[in-house]
Amino acid sequence: MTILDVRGLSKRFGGLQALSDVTFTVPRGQIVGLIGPNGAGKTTFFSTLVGLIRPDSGSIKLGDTSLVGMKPHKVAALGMTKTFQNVALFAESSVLDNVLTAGLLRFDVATAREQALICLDRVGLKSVAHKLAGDLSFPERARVELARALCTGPKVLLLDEVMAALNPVEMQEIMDLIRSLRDDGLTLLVVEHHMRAIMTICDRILVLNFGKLLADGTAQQVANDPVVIEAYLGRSAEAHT
Amino acid sequence: MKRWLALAVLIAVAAVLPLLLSPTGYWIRVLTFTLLFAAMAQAWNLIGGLANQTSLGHAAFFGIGAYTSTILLLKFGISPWLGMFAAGALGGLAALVIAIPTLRLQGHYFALATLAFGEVMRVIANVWAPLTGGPGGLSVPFTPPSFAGYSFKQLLPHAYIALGALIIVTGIFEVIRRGAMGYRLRAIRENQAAAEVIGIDTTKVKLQTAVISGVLMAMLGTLYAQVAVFFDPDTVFSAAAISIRVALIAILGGVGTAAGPILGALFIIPVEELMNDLFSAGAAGLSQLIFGAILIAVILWKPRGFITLWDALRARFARGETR
Amino acid sequence: MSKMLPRAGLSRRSLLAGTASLLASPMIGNAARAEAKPVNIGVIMPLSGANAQFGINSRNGIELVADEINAAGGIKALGGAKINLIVADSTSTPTTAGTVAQRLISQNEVTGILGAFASSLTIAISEVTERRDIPLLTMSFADQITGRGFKNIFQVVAKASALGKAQLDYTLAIAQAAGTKIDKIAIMYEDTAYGTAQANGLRAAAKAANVEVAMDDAYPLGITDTTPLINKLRASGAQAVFPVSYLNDSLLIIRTMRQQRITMPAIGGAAGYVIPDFEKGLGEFAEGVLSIAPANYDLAPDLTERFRKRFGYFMVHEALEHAVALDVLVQAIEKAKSAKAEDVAAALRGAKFTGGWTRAMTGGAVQFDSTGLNVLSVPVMVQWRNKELVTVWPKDVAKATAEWKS
Amino acid sequence: MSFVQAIIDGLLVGGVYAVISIGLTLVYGVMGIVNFAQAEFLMIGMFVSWFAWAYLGLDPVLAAPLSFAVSFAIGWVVQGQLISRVLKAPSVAQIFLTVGLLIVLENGALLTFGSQFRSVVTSYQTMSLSLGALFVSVPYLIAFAMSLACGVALWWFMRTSWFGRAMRATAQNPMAAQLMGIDTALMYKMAFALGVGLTAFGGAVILPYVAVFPGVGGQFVVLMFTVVVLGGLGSVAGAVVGGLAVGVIQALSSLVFPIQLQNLVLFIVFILVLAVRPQGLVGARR
Amino acid sequence: MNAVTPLLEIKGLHAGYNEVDVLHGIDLEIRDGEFVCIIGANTAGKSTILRAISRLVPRVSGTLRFAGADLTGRAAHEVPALGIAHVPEGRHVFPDMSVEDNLMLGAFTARTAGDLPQRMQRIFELFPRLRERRGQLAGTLSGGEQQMVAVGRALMLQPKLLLLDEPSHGLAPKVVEEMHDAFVKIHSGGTSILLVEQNVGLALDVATRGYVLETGRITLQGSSAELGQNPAVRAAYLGI
Repeated sequence: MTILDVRGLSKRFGGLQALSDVTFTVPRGQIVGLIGPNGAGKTTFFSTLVGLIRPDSGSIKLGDTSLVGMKPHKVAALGMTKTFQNVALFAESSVLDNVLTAGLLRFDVATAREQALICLDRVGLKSVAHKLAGDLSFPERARVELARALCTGPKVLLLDEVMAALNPVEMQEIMDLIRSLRDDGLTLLVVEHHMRAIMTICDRILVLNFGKLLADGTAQQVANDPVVIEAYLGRSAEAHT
Repeated sequence: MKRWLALAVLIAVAAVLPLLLSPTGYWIRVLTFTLLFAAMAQAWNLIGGLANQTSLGHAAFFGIGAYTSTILLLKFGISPWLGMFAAGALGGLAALVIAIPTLRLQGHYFALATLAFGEVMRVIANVWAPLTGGPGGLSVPFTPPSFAGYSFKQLLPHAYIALGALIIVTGIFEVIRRGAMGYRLRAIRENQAAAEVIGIDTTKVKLQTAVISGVLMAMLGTLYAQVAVFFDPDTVFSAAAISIRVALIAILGGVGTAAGPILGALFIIPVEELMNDLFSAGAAGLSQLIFGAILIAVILWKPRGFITLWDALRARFARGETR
Repeated sequence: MSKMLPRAGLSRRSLLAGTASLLASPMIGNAARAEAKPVNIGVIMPLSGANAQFGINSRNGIELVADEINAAGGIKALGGAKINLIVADSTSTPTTAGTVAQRLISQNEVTGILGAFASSLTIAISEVTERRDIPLLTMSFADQITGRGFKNIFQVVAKASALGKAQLDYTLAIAQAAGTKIDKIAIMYEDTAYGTAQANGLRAAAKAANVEVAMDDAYPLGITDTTPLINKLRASGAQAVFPVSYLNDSLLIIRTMRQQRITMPAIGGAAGYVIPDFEKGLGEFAEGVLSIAPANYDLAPDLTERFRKRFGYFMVHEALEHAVALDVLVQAIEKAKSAKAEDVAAALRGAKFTGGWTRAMTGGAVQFDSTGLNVLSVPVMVQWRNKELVTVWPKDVAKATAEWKS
Repeated sequence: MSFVQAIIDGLLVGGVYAVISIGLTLVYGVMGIVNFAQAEFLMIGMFVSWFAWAYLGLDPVLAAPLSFAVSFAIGWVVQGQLISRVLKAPSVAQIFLTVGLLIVLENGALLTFGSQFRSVVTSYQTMSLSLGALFVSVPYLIAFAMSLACGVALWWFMRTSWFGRAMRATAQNPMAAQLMGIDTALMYKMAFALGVGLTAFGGAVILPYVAVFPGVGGQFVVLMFTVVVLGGLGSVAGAVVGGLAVGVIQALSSLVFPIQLQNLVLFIVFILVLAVRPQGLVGARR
Repeated sequence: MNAVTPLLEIKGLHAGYNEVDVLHGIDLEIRDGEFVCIIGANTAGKSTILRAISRLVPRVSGTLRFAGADLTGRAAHEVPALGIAHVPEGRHVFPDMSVEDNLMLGAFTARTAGDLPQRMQRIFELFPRLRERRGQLAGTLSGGEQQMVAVGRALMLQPKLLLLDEPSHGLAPKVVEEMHDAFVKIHSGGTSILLVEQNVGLALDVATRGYVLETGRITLQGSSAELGQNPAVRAAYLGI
């Protein structure tokens, strides 16, 4: 059953074609990886999906609802939200308050607090709930960001480089978490530079280059696609696969 | 918690103090204005502190409040107690009108756009003479003293009304700060895009805050008009004497905290008075010069306001306790 | 600067005294002292901000008279009591002016207050003095000042509307005397209480005299470019222009008129047109400019030359009128034989004062009606002649004949 | 005809608005501080020029470099001693430090120079050029030309000199500028001093038609902010566009509306422009 | 090799931003002509070492000497004149200036040198893309091109020591490779390089020697080959 349906999505910034006629669908419960060189439009793409950027043309449907022109908070209420590449926490608030605020989308303050603790537990950060978000280490902050997104109760979750800067052990933990979220019925889109991680967890991979969808297939298919190798993976991909 | 205790002590002192001062005298007037300015700074603190939108145009709402109730009193004999609510309604409306084009502005742009809005209101009041009396200003009529008519021979009732206003505005501030709205405002303040994607309607929240702030500011304008008795466009729509001063009070005290505006007002208003008293007869400009110098010194000393002094004291105290 | 310290000292002492009396109840107030207990008189003026210059001029005039009276043995009815001026800065905010008045009344037990040049400040002070029964003497000329039924306010000059009316009527008369009939004029005024009130007087007088007002424009205070005004003036076809403005605008208006080669006479509305800086700024172009004035120094040179001697410039009208106000207040104290504010106020009401500085006013005396207005004061028309202001109208007080060039 | 006259008048005044506002935008552009005391340097520039005229017999236009120099020196000290201490403080603290400075400078001038208005008498104060039915005021034209020259000089300096390049680098990325070996603290001092110096220069050139007194800055402060925000905070080109736009809007509005509403029209245009283009007409990044 | 005086000598370096130390006593040295890398997890403090050398860290203590000169007493803007160029993490080009102006500013401390056009030609030879875009505003370039500007700008100084902070961060793998090829070229031209890199495989590929940094302390050092063979390094950073 398709949960996200994107057709002909285009966006231009001045002279730069950030997105060009991007079309694909995502069935419920998949982990979809999104890769592409820097500047390929991945972050723009996520921002467009959640309503932070308005596309020039194209349609986005979450279930049966069209999202184009909708403000991000409406999109969030409908069940789609994203994390930020550079980690956009409320640095001067506590970890708990960060997550609690997201819970206010569905609950009152007291219930949101309970929910927030559940979400923090899920990402393994319950112990630091009362620390200031700004005082956490980078990997911890990425997880708070994840917990915060979870607390909005999403159906579709867009993760923008949550594994950046993690060591292999931490990365494995996040990969396990992403899988368990998928097992709970969530649909996830993941932007990541770590090929190994992407190849391991994703059911399917999309490759973006200069705003265009270059390839769409399983890890194996994408990794062996000569167009992809030429444009993006280069030598290191050969070395690692 | 301790901060609340301190606040309670402060309120108790403020409740008793007016009784100790001569009811027709100077210090009770200073106290009344101190309390009023504290309340005004607290109303500003909603938008300036919680939403982090440094408004430099709050005189617009304030002046609307002063004019609305006074015009209703002069033309229709409506008691300022009722006029105050009309004032609040118009102030809220004005806040809505100005918020729509300005709220998406950031930082300095917002500050300067609101500054311009305050000036617009001043010009309108100046020009619309049939309604506002124009540059000649308005005098609140000297009606026989009555509580219902909001007319008193002495300043004592005004002092208590100002105190009550301060407590109410501070209460509203705290309720908002601690509630869901407070969480949302903090989120917006710290990262607007992140706030949006987790489902906060940032425009609506900011609009609501701006309107509440405008309503309160306008109602305080009514109280001010009743104490000052005479005002003209330059007084109530003044950028320097109202807009900037109110922001200054909140900022010097500690922006975004309930105690900040109160600390700020307790400092600024009496110091201004003292400077005027001590130096204004001496040489023209000296008292203002010293006031400005004190302002600079305080900002260099405590750029985040007096509240940080309190925090530092409390931290030291807490450390002492644990030892 | 040399005077600054003692005065500041006095004030500080008075603050302490005020605080002490605050703590120790009013008992001290009437404690027996030497007979010559000084009489405190409040002087509230804008000493900083936009009107500072006029506030300081006014203070100078008041100090001159106070020093003269003290030097001549003080207030005789009170055993030679000295006048003690309590000077305070009203700033340019009416609310502050009110607070300052409250302070002087509560802490310094003033007998009366003089102030505060700008009408809005004076009105704010009067709201306080009225409730506390303290006489307030002023030269502010807004119509509201004596139009509110207050009992404790005394306006020593004619109202703004009368000033505006005289500005027009005198001009018509002067022109007529020179053989010119004026039937089309232009009015431009700053949009302040002073400007609008005087423009109202001008407008009403024009209507009464059946003169067409071809241009009638207010402009914002602090305007830095008057070109649009003058463009409009040029197009209006008026025979004379009546600008009501402070100095900067006055200079701009006259200069821009000359640049555009407009030669029609400009008849100023006091304020910016009757101070030394007007002539300093314009030089030869000031020569012959007419202006209305509530009073002029050449009506009593024997008195006003003392001001010039002490302060180095001619006695501007606000200084002169405030000097008269103090003189009248002191005369009232002498008459009441009391320094109690209520007694003095009673002595002022409806009374006529002659001699002393009142000679410098038109009418040669000061008489207050029931509203507190000096009914004897009539505005004068003055003209710049060789760096001096010369009274040229009305004829009975004129020192020279008006020159009219149209 | 009156339309053309209004455009001419508007441009002449607007050129001066531009030069006094460039300083404000420069200070903001380089260190992100809105200097509320900027207009006080206009006042200082006017006073310096007035004294040069009164005691040295210098024409204000010739005294303008002197005004620039004196303000530059004051600005250097103010930046080094006061502003530099709040560069990392919250922006509200920066704003109110400059508000404090405004109060001190205005009242300091009142104490030192007294309250009276001072005006210069120049040989050209009532001169004008006439082109058919059009008038071009000579004092305004001189002020405009001086402003133009000053603006071009600044532009040339910022574009071509190492110092200008270093200053632009500091504005765009102070950390990276340090890595290039640029002394950013020096650049801040330079920018602030230059900024207030320019404003003082503008003050000197308008002295032939605007009288000086301690509060004269107050007549320009809101206008300067309007110019700068309209053009885009931090953008020098924006200040030029904004200055000319403000001059022309003022002049044109008085053709249609009562002159009393001049500022009302200006502020409404200002708020509307911001509503449509929040970054100003010539938006700088930031 | 003359090993008596290293080009850069760091001993017992402590550094931090607020009250907490990020570095807890670092010993590190680079001899003239070396290509050294520092590897470690993201928060280990790698950038802080570079920032300490460039005097961008407010609080440092310990020995910090470059070519015989003491760095600790100097201000940040005095460092480049000694011959140290620093390419900061995140590139930090001057966005509103042309590529050419960006490059020129790299030679700010050498502005009186007469050979700036020649220096720029050499940069264009290294990164021909920059020649094509010389008039374009740096802020409008792609991430990879901005990185070229940042590196080219640093090279305009003709530094003795080049500090590179995470030059591969946020770049597509293909661009990263191009970049690393350029570093090898720069090194072979005689410039000493200190590279901080998260991409451990690539770092050990190009550098001759390396340090492993963990939570503010050096835990391992050795030649790139040694480190690449070290089981702990392989497990922790190479994911093998």
